[in-house]
Amino acid sequence: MPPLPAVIHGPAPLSWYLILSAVLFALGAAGFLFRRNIITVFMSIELMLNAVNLSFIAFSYKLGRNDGHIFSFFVMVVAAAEAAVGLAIILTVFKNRQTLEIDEVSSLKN
Amino acid sequence: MNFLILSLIKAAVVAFVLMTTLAYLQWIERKVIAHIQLRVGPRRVGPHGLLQPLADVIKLLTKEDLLPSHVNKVFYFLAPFIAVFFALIAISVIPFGTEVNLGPVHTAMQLTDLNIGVLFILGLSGMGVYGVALAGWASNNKYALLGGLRSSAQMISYELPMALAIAAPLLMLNTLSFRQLVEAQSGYYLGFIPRWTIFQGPVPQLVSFILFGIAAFAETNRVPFDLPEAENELVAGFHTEYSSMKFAAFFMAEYANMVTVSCVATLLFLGGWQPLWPAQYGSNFLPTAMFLAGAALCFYHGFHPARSFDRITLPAAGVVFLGIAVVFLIPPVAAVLLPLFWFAAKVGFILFVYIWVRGTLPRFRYDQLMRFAWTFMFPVAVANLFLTGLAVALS
Amino acid sequence: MQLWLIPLFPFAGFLVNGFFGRRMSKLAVSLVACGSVLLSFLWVLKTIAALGAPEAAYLEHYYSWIQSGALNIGVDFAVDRLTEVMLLVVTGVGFLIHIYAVGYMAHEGGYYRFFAYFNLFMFFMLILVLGANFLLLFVGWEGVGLCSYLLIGFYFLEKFATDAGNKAFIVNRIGDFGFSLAVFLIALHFGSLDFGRVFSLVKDMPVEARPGWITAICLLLLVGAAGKSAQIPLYVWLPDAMAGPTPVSALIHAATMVTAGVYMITRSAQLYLHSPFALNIVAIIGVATAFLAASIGLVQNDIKKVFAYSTVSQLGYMFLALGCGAFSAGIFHLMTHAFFKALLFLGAGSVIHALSGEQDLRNMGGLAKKIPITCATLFCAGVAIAGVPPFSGFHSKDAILGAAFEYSPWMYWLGVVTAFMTAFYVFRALFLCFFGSYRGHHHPHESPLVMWAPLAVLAALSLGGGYINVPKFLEPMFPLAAESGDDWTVYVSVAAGLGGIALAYLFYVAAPSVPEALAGSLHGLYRLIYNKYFVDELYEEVVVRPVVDGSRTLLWRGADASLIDGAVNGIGRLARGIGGILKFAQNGYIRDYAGWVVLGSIAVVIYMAFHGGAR
Amino acid sequence: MDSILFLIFAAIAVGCGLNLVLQTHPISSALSLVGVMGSLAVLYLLLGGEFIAMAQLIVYAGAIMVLFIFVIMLLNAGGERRGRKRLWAPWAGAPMVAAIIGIGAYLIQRAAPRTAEVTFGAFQHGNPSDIGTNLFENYVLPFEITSILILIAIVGAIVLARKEIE
Repeated sequence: MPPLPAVIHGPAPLSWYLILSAVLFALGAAGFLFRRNIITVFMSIELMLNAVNLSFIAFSYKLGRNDGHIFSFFVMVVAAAEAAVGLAIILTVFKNRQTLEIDEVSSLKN
Repeated sequence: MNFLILSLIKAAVVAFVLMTTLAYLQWIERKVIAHIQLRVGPRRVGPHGLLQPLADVIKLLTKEDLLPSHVNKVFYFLAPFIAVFFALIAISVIPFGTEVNLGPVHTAMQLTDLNIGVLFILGLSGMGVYGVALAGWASNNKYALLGGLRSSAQMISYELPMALAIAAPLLMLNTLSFRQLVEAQSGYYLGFIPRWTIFQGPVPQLVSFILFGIAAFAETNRVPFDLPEAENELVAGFHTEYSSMKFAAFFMAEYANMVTVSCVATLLFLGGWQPLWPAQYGSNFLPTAMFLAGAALCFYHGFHPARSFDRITLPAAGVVFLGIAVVFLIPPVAAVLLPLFWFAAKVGFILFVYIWVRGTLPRFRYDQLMRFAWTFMFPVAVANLFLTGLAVALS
Repeated sequence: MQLWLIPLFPFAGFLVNGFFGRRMSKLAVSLVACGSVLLSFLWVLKTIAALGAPEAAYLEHYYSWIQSGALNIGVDFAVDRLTEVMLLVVTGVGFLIHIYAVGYMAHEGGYYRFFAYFNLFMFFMLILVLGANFLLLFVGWEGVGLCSYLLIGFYFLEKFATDAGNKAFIVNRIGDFGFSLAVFLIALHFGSLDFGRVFSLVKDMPVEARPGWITAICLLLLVGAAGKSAQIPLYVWLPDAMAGPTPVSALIHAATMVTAGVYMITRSAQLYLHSPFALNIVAIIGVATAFLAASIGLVQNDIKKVFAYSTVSQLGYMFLALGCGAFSAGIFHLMTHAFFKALLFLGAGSVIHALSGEQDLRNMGGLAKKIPITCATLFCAGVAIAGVPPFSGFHSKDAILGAAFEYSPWMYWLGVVTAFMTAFYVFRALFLCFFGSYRGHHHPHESPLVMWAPLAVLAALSLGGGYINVPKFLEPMFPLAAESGDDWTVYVSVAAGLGGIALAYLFYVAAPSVPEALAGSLHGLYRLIYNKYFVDELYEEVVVRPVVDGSRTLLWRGADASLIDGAVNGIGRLARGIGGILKFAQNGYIRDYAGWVVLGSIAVVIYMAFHGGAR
Repeated sequence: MDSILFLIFAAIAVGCGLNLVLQTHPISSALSLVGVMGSLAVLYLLLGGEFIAMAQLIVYAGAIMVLFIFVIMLLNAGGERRGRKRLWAPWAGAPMVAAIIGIGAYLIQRAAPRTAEVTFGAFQHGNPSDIGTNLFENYVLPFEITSILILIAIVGAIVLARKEIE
């Protein structure tokens, strides 16, 4: 690692972006594991998607081509579709069971 | 650093002008509505109530800032700031005129010329919802909540037609930077029909202009789409629980949004600062003529005063007008002022339409609002976009 | 140039009529349908005006469709002289028939459905004509086949109509199978499907180099063409196809679609020129079909059936021309035939319309006074098809027969006999229909303007169309065959045509008793011909029955029931067994599932870290 | 300069992400997610992705998250209660997440070349015209398919949301 001031002033290493994306992804996974509110879980999925987008963009910077941008564009589109359907499902679940606790929606069992 | 200083100066100027505009816009609105309703409107504070905005500001500043006990503190405080922030920051990409070169300084009449300015505006208008929605939610009050819900649904719904309506002229002019947009609209057909987007071939964008106007009304929560703050249904909608400066913040945000949207409409459809008819037919002398007329009017009324103090005020105003009229004749200054004048004139016209509509139209019912957005505006916008695309592809 | 606009207009019409037609007024539907075809006709005119008579094909590339290795198939349209002729015929005649259909279908149910299919057909036909490679040609080919199926079975409440539709579809499948095999072979041997590339490659081969696979390709293409253009042995579907509404018979089964085979063979002329054997087969099939179908046509009593067999026989003529190497003559006859055969069918339709549905010649007669315009136009078509100079049929048929004589005299003589029979049965039908006394019990009425206006136009075309010198126009692509020095061949064929007319007059106007007597004396032959040589029955016995039985016993009971079902059930049982074990991991809590996922991802990451590619 | 900006916004992003996970009330999580998205948009700008940054603002922050907040407000869902279920995942969660971060960071540090550095304005292909060109020349089919996907999603959402519970 070069001395600190240089780090602060110079351009940021690409690896920082990738690490940030890894951290965000891990945070999303953690949210998925820890939170019990369906909506929050859903949002942590979005967080993971965002993290992946970041690494897409970073890599396409590295490669000098904008295909990564297009992938993340598609990710956004899919996320939009997913949000529409998912929120509709959440609405129906809430109508049916008056709860957003993810553990109480466990009729998959048996 | 020179750039930094320049930008700071410009920001200060823009902020000052914008704030005054907002304050006086509200005065103008009250006046116009009053005259539509055959009233007089504010006229106690200052001549013709010209100092009314100042008084309002002082009142709002000095009022007690109530903090209801049942609100969610953080978001309750955050909401007005979000609203104002996104309302004001949008102005930073709006160009008001051509480049100015005053001696050593060469700069654009614009804080920054993003090459994705239009997208930037769209994004901000999308973020603006949060202020309203949060305010509604954080107030922890059913009227406010309903207001917030309505506004978020309404804004999402009208984003689409607005974006599609914006896309059509972009398709023709093929750029996303406001400055280039305006430059692409310069020139005249047959020497006198301006090549603004609403007249320009292959597809004159009148339809999308109207669509954009309607969607803009909805985006800014103005009559007839002001359901989020419908007085007679939801006390004051999302800002029911707000008082004094926070209330003023929402108020300011609404007016700032109006101004921004009007500017965008002007830049996208009305050719920005391009004059209505070419200079060789004397469009440059229009402002002078107008101010001269104003001065003449002032002098006339000044010498046949209705009230005693008009004998002083009106001639004074007349002198000011004369001065402005003269200023518009000095070439170097005029070069700067004329574009500003045309831009301001168009924006002012749109703002006047805002007020006019408010004075005229009733409010939509909520289901009508949604049906209108999804079953009328959206298909029309898509069809218009499709036609434009086809025409551009063929030409 | 925007060639893509040409097929786009009918497609838009199809979409509009197909989706909203049910709610639209009949006027709106017909405006959309005819308007779209008119637009594409005008655009064709504009295109041709812009291109003039191109020496090389003008090509437009839109989208690269399939890229696999060396093979690169794009969506591109091309226009050369041949395409120009085809475009004019398709859109022009198509437009006229659309207008006619407005009047003819006025009282039918499913009005919008009919026009939606019609427009869709135009779309696919234009794709077929414009496509610049075999795959696009095949797309259009299948598309028109589909539309033909839909339109033959238009009156889907009648059993015979749906049966006819199925018959057409299945018989065409055989042909299409051959065609697709041919396409595969071409892709295999040339590594491309673009006309330009393939044909230039073939051109570069020395003429004496005649590899067997070219013959194979040609024969397979011929199978396809025979299926689509109703040649022996696959012609059986066309007569039944008359179950559809008459405009369909006119547009699809006379003017345009059935000529697709001729177009396709002409298009791949370069290939055929390298396989004289295949050319010979084409000629034989053509002349045989011409003769056979004409002979069947002699005795049919259903007016549309007569014209249907006439179509088959005329297509035979075209194939004869192609087989003799006179491709331009074939296209020439394709055009004139489009004129007069469309006219014949439309006229027949107008007669049927006048008699409100009566199709049997024996119940007609004496209609000349009742429906004069139809009568006049039909006789124009008659003289045209009979090859009476100087009308259109004469020129094209003369070109074909001349080429045939150069190729082999006996084919020429067969052609002459066919010409004689053609003239005979056409005029037999006309005389039975218009002369003598009315034997029916309806009240004939002349058709409305929208119906007889197209008739008039087509009549003019089929009279004067022969002076459009297509062979000259196509010369740069297909060099003209050497004119046969002695022109007695021409006199003979003309004499045959006139003789046929005269005989028909003698039989059915002068001495109406003769035909019955003749049929009585030659009873066996008459029955044989009247029952179309029992070809349908033959196919039933030889092809259909074995296939049905085989599939019932072998495929269904044997393969399907025991083998496939057994496998499926086995897999199912296996899955259930495994699931029984795995189900203990299923506690129904999403977050635990997520936990498993995360664990798995960690495992992957660790693997990457130690033996992964990330170095 | 770049690294200062990066550090600032990375800090904001991580902070908001933590907040998302730690807050019990969905609306706080939603807002912190918006924060993450905003800062990510800025990082995209640093990486030269102008169009994608704006799309992030418009689509994600402007539309999707508003939808979330709308639903949260509509259901007026409160914070979480204590869970009664005994699951293994939450307990194993923290170490697993730590593992992901650690190994990921290690991998990246090892794989990414030291020299690769991000300077603002070095990447020039992120403007709308380039994206559009690439999208409509090489990615037409995926694009159309996503449009179909969106259509299906709309229909599905409507069907689900309209379903009446009796």
